[in-house]
Amino acid sequence: MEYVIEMRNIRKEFPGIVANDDITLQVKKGEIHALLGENGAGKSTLMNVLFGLYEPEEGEIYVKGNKVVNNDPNIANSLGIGMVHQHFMLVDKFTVTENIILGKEPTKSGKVDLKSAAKEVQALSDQYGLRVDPYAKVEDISVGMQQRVEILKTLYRGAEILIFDEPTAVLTPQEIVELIQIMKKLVSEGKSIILITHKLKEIIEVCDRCTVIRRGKGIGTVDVKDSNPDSLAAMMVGREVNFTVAKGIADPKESVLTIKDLVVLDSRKVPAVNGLNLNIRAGEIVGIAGVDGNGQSELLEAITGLRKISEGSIHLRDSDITNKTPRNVTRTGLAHIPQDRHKHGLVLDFSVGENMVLQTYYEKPFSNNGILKFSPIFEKANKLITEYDVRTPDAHTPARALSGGNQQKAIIAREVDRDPDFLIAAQPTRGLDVGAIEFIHSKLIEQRDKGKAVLLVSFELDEIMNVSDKIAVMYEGRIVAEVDPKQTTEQELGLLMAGGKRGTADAE
Amino acid sequence: MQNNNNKIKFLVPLVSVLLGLLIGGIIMLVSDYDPFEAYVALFQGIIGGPYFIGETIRQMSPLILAGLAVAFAFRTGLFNIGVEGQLLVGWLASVYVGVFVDAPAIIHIPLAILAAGVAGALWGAIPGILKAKFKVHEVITTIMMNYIALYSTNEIIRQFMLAPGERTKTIKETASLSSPFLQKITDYSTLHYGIIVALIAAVIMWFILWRTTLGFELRAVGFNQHASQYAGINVSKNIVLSMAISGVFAGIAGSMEGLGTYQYMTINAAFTGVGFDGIAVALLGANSAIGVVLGAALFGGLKIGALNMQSIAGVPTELVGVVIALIIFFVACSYIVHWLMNRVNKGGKI
Amino acid sequence: GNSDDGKSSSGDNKDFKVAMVTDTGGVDDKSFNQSAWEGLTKYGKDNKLEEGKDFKYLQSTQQSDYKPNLNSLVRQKYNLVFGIGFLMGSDVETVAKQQPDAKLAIVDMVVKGDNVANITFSEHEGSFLVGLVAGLQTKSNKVGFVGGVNSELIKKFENGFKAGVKTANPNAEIMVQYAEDFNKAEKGQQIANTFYEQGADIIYHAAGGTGMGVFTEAKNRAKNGQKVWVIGVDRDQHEEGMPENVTLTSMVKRVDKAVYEVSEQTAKGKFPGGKVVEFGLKQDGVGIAPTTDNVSKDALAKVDEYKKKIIDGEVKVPKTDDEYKDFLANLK
Amino acid sequence: MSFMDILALIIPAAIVSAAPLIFTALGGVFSERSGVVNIGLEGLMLFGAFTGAVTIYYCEQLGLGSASPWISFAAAMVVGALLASIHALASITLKADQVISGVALNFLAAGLAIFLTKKIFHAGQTPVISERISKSDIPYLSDIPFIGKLFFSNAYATSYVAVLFAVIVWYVLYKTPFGLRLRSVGEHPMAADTMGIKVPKMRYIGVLLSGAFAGLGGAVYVASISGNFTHSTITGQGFMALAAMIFGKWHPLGALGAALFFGLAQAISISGSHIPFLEDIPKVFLLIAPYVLTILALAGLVGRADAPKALGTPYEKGKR
Ligand SMILES: Nc1ncnc2c1ncn2[C@@H]1O[C@H](COP(=O)(O)OP(=O)(O)OP(=O)(O)O)[C@@H](O)[C@H]1O
Ligand SMILES: Nc1ncnc2c1ncn2[C@@H]1O[C@H](COP(=O)(O)OP(=O)(O)OP(=O)(O)O)[C@@H](O)[C@H]1O
Ligand SMILES: [Mg+2]
Ligand SMILES: [Mg+2]
Repeated sequence: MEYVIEMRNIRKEFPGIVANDDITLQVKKGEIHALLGENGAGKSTLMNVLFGLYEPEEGEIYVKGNKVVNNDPNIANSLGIGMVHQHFMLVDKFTVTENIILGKEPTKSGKVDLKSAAKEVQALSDQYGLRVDPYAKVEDISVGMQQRVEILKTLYRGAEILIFDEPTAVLTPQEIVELIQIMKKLVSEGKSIILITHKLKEIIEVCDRCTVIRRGKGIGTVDVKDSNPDSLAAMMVGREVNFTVAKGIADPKESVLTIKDLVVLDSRKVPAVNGLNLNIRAGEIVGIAGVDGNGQSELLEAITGLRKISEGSIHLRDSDITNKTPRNVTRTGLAHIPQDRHKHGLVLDFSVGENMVLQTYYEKPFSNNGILKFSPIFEKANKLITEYDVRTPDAHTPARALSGGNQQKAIIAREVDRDPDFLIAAQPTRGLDVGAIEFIHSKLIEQRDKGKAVLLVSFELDEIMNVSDKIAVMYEGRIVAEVDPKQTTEQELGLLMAGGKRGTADAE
Repeated sequence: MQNNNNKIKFLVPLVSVLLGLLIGGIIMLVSDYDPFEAYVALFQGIIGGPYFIGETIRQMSPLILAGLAVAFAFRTGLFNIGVEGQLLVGWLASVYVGVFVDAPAIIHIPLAILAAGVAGALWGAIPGILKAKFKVHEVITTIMMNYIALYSTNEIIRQFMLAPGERTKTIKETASLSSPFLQKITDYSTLHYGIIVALIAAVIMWFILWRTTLGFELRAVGFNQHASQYAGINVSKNIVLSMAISGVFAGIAGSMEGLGTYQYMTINAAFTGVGFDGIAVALLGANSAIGVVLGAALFGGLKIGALNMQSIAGVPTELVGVVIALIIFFVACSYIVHWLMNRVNKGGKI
Repeated sequence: GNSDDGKSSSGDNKDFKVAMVTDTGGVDDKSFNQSAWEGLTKYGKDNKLEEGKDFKYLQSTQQSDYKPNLNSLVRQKYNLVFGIGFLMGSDVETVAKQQPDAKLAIVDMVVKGDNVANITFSEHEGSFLVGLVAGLQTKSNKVGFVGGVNSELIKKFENGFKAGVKTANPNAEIMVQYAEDFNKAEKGQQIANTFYEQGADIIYHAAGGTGMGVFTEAKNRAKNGQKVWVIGVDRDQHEEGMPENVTLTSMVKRVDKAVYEVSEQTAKGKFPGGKVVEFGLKQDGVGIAPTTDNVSKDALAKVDEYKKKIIDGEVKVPKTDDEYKDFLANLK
Repeated sequence: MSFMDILALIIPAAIVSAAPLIFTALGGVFSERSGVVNIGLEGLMLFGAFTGAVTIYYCEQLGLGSASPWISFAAAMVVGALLASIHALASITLKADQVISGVALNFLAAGLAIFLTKKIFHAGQTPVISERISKSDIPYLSDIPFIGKLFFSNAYATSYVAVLFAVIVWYVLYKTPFGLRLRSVGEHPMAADTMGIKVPKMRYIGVLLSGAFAGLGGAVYVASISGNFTHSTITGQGFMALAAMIFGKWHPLGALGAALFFGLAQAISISGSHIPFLEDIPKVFLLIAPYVLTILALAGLVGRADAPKALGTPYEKGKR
């Protein structure tokens, strides 16, 4: 039987590491083939090799049975290989159409013919149900639409084999449902798909076969229909993993965070948070469910002092933190795991050690009237690194060189270790493998059991449902419902998140 | 890996200098000068005897300070092309104090240097504030501030401090950094105590950046403003501060001229160029304190040596400009060396 | 070297070595540095000295080079070292102090020290003469003066010129502007543009590179059939005016002559140390350029008349603004 | 002096002094839009001035007459591009720090130009040229009442070429595939790469064009303003052009506007002492006015200028 894609014994090295070590991958025509592995296992690298971005040290690539040398995305494109990258490859300042046609522009007398290009884009998006606005600037459109643009880019180039690198990591449940439809449609049109994801449920749902790699080595390929999440996870991590988060019942105490009639404007000066009330008590985890863009980010920025509050008040225990500076707020007893780990969470060019004291460098013992004290700093760092099992050569390595998973662990170590009354966790497990997710969830619950108040914001419904003790549904800048995770269903939540009223539980 | 990086740190500049001189020599050959005679003269002019050493060191002081100024701003992600202007106002301030204040040297000298620093700080803070408050690109404002400084200082001299010879009066002995002793041992070079000030400044720069919470904040802001803000660091404050401190170094560089080399300030028909040389020195020194000192030594040495090269071998001083440029290029291209080292490395490791 | 067969030349300066330090302009700045070097070269040739050995120059690329350059010549045992340009004044002074048995000379400046000869020029007298020409040959009764950087020295040019114009043509209007820059041609051009727009038809510049802009503007206008003139400075700038031929005349400053003479005196053992050697009209140290094609007969006559008067001391040409005021007062 | 006269005095002057800045700033736009910082504009402009002066001189010797300046422009563009290729090699191929390489370029150009001048002419400056671009009225247009006198009277042909080029560059950058690709490389090189665009190639083109334009700017300065090349012919104009480019938000027409703004401010400050309501202002204030005005303008109206995203970062395949 002939494969559309066959990668034989691929080896790819980076300074200091072997990212791919003798990996073989075979993809059949018309199948959705899953690629599974821990953070830093070598998935993206393997795909970048296939797409011609990296040149492998060893190994051969066959496309439709013929050996090919492709050391250039151009060749990949001409071979009908298209890739939707983990970190989107879009030019923010360009329009959707410009991004799609870039490098293959239709012209009329030397001038880019945007009109007909837009038409073509429209046609494509109709054909596959990939809703986009051809004239919108990429910086103004939702992540979901950005991803659809990425897909259109590959289709516009007539890709037959599509690579998706962690496409669902950044999507809301609704968007994920759509994406799955789209993928099914694509294969029904005779295209083949390689899907990288850390979400085993998705693999089970859409994939035909699954290839697992661990620490750069190929572990094997299995038929999805005769495997289950646990077997896959075990195969990936090399040990048993348990998903259902072990957690006792919460016993909430006095209230820690109180938000009253909060109004916050977004960067376009329109209210993103609009009269929001919320109350979080010690010893409970409140999960905020909501479709992206309903004011979650603005809410968090308001609480943490990064964005101005125009009306209402926020109290942390009995101190008013309304419009206080970030430094002020954190000192009152707040810790924050930000949703963009690269933008806010870390100074990537600082060493892991320096990042570990990013919030506390000015306090004793790390500094003494303005002078830094390095031995305490690195003692602390090393302690946290071992305690939270952050995989890094040492505390002096720049944070940039850590995998996302380990970067996230570092942030959590830093924030949780400050032992705050109130912990905010925003998208804490986005893009992480099951092992890492398991670890992080247990840490959150540990905090709750220590009597801390925890606010969890996530687009992953099952994360919300598994971890939270109380779910607050956020819609158009307000909390439209508070529900008990044990007494609700994904369907009901989905409905509420879409603004639907609800019969049973009482809205506010 | 670590020690390898260190190896490279020394290897790159060394190789670069050699390559620069080599190509410079070739240029001399084709334009029929005698490279050997020229280079002998060049090095004579840098370290050939106490006099030349004195001149080289003297030339270094303002370069070190100007380099520190540029480097410091770079560390916070700011490009201070305004060192020239900050230097001019610093020069004027130091001379003003030197001329009009009466005090014992122990007070007078520090006071004059302080004045220079403050003047430079103010001149540097303006672009900082404009950047922090109005998001105005510092490259433009600092360039503009240079011209404003040039014309304003000239006018102030003309209005309030004019002496024969298109310059201010000479500063009082008590404010002077010049030292008959130093001049004697370097048989009458213009060497003055400024070098000590410069070296102290270098240590201070290193200390601020790497040993203080302030430095921590400045570097954090330089790398990632968002994360800094998230961590409760006041980004605007740090931008202004960074430019101000950078300005202090630049201003003191001016006092090197005012209290040391010249003992007065002239009406400048054009920029002194020290500010721009400072950019080169900072970049040669990879924006680190020691680097800047070494860079200044190289840069200043070559510039002084060039005079002797002209004098003895008759090679136009401009050629040294070319050599310096080449050296900077090669340092900038250290990527090749690093890459090579990495190759070697990897071979070793795997 | 051929200095040993220099018997023909007066024996005592056989082993006489003389050198000069230029300012940042360099010996070919078509201005006083060049003129000085020409003087030195002539002296060298006349006395069969070897260039680069018995006589030579050092160029400075920045102000802080002056002192090292002066020093290095002194320590190379040159019997006489010239510092060209007032900017070098205080450096010459210090070096002289440090090396008491060295002989130095400074141009355009007067400093302390018995081992320094101070060479100055009466630019105001030369400027007065070209002022006369301007006063007589202006059709619009408007003339202009463009200065480089406003300074004591350039003021001498300005006031001498103004005095000359007023003497020849009391009701002429004189516009004055300083570019505050010796090398911003575009500024010179715009100032000239403004002056000519205002109706001036003759502009005298003492502005080095900035002056190039004045020539540019004049030539542009000449090309478009407008009759405008420029008066050059320091040396005969006739060439700068070609091909449109806009150079009316130039105020020449014979630094070469001064350098030559001071060298000769020193070689003869008559070093004018501690003295001020003034080169004025009398000493033929300043004057109007040899090229006089564009100067009218009666203008030349006037020039000769006043040249005599100035040399005889009948007319005292103002240097400073105050002196100029008095001068005007006495005119009426 | 009537208001009209004042305008007639200032505006043409502004256009004249703006032209060299416009060309050079346009060069900057090309380079930085492709993601390569170009502090070297000063040096490139300087070397262009040198090339221009030398070429015109020799063309005159060859009796090429009024064609000489135009030939020199072509020469200056070629030489400028060649010089810029050093910057390109260093900062694109060898991944050098672009600021360092640019600064080095400035030193190199300055040193080499004077060195060569001395070698060729045994003098610190080139001979004064006689074949220059000269001011003239544009036929017909200059007869338009009001506007004609302001915009089409006694100005240089090169000034209009400059304005024309700005428009062309705008068209090329924003309407053609080439422009789209060049900008994409400056915004997100990896994205461009995945779309099969040769990032280094595009950046080379950007940098070489910047060299050509800056060289042209220098040559135009010589042919229309200074008339020869000396060590002090180009002192800071390149940096002003850099400022103009940033002031103009890396946009060709923005740069054009900024350069004209500088020119205008400069003209006002110079003619100020003859303008009725300005004549009493102390000279020094007029002198610094252009620079103060620029700062105020930036602080006041223009505000944040955001550079191309990938500006200053060398591109390495697969580096994030
Ligand atoms: N550009 C690079 N430079 C150096 N090392 C790299 C680079 N890219 C990847 N690596 C190394 O190769 C390993 C595999 O990286 P890769 O991106 O393939 O992981 P991954 O499986 O995609 O992880 P994730 O699931 O988090 O996306 C990483 O551990 C990393 O150390
Ligand atoms: N420039 C780089 N230098 C070293 N390692 C790198 C570099 N870029 C990526 N890597 C490595 O590649 C691996 C995968 O990178 P990637 O960003 O996909 O990690 P991730 O866990 O997927 O993070 P993300 O949350 O961004 O998906 C990580 O181990 C990271 O350390
Ligand atoms: Mg990946
Ligand atoms: Mg990932």
